[in-house]
Amino acid sequence: MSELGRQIEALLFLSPEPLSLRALAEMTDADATEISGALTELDERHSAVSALEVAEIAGGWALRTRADLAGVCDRLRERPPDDRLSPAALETLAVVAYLEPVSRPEISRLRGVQVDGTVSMLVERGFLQEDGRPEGGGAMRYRTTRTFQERFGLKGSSDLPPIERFELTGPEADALKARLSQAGHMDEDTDVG
Amino acid sequence: MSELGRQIEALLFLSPEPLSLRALAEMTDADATEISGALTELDERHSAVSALEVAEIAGGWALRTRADLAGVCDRLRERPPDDRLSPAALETLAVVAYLEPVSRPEISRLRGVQVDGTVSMLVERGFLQEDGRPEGGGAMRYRTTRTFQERFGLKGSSDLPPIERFELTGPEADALKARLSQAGHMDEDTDVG
Amino acid sequence: MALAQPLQLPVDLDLFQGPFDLLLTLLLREEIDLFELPLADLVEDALGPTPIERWDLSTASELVVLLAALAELKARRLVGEQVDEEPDADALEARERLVARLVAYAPFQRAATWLLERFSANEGTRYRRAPLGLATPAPAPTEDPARLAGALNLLLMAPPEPSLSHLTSREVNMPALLNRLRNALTRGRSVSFEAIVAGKGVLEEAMTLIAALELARRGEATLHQEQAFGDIDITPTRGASA
Repeated sequence: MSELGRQIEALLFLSPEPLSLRALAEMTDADATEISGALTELDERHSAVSALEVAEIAGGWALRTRADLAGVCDRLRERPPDDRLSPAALETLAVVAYLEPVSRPEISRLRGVQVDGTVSMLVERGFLQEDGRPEGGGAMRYRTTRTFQERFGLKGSSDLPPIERFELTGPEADALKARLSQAGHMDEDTDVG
Repeated sequence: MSELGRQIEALLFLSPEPLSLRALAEMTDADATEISGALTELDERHSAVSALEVAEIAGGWALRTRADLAGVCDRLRERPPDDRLSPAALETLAVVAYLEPVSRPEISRLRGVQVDGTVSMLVERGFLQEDGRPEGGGAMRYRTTRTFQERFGLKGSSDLPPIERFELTGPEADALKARLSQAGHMDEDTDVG
Repeated sequence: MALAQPLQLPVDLDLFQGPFDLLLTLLLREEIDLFELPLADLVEDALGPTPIERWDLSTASELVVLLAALAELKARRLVGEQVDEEPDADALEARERLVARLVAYAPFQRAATWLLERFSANEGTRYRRAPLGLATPAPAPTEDPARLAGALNLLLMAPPEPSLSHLTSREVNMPALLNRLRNALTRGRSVSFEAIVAGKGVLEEAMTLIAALELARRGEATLHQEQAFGDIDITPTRGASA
């Protein structure tokens, strides 16, 4: 492996957070193209047999253990007892991820529920963080964290599918409206009460 | 590389401290002979080209960067840590600076969010310190430190810019206003609303 | 990747996360009969003191208005009334607003499903979290561990036998010296001390002197020295020698 590859491996190993191309370039006195090449080389060397892999994640590059080793890793570092996320938590995360920075009242209005507890829980678990209040005052706004990006395997805060992809299509939205208009007017035959 | 070798690589990679043969054996359900064999195998795989080496150190085994890479590793260590204050930290510091001594529940009520984590972090970073509990019991109160004053270029705890607008209303707000004026941070007749 | 269908949410009252879930279920899963829904319980749960997420009050009230209108329509139909007219204006308005909000919110519900897939897919990977300070690389060695072994080895070595070379290279013993002196005295009237010890070491010289003094003490010889540090004549006592 090249000397630059070795240097990058050492840096990714030591760094407690993902390192950007720029940070890697600064520390190794190499340019971005050379860094990219060395990252590829490093990934190839690891891919064959290693427990580790090179990943682009959360705004930078990191070494991490491969997914198939989760079992033995958990024996070293116990996972938090409840690692799952409720639908409420996932929907709140989705709202923040697409609209950040966004305040609790704004999330509440969109979701139709009060989200104080859910937001606090997500802050506690490190998926959301406070992001200041708007000029002129107002509610604290929130954004997603690097931990969120790591846990969801996102390369950065913009590594989300465009929201348009999730929108109801015109016909879907129309169908919804039509169904609602018909509600209460169900066909007598199907209506068994 | 053997599956056991991969497991051990993952464990050594994740562990912040050296792992004993016994700990490795327990986590992988292998015996000491197998572990030793896998360590040798792992070391051989790394020895040729890697930035990392398997080292027996301080009563256990660890992955670490090789000595010849100390230079680039030092550059990572010397990178200025990102010690900007988060919006949450800044707002919490502001509350404490103007109202000190003040307890976590009080900060929490004013900010409308849980502040335990933020306060702990600010104590750890030396910006806040404990200031005892009130006569008759109650929550621990906090005040800002000399480090805080140095960081913000303040001559003393009363050397804060005056509060010029105060728009909150209600009994709690009145108490808050009284407290701010008593501390000399706000004029009695500051514009309400 | 298949998009989650917000129109196909599971029907499980425990899973209602908010008014929109309920609304969708009501509208789009016709097999749920309005009268089978424990509406009062739902509303109480949603607005009560201990829900995980209390319903937003304005959303909840719009939903209740709509549900009441639907329930009324249905009740009238059940008792055989001909029901052609639309629900009242409040209900219509609530319906419009709810649909608009539902359409606006649907993308986030679908995005949440996408996130859930990512969450599961990335469950296995783990990042190293060792603080930088702990991950000390091996310092470049400045000392050779062989020096440690060398230092200890010095302590563990047996001490060398003390050298006797500076003492004498030959055996020297008093009886042999006495016999040699006696033999010399039988051959002549007197012998010179210096002649006897010529070419001998310091030790042998000293011991020869002691042997001579011993012969004098035993009365076998007399010693005579002309001047200090000069030669010593050793003369056998008459009749003493055998």
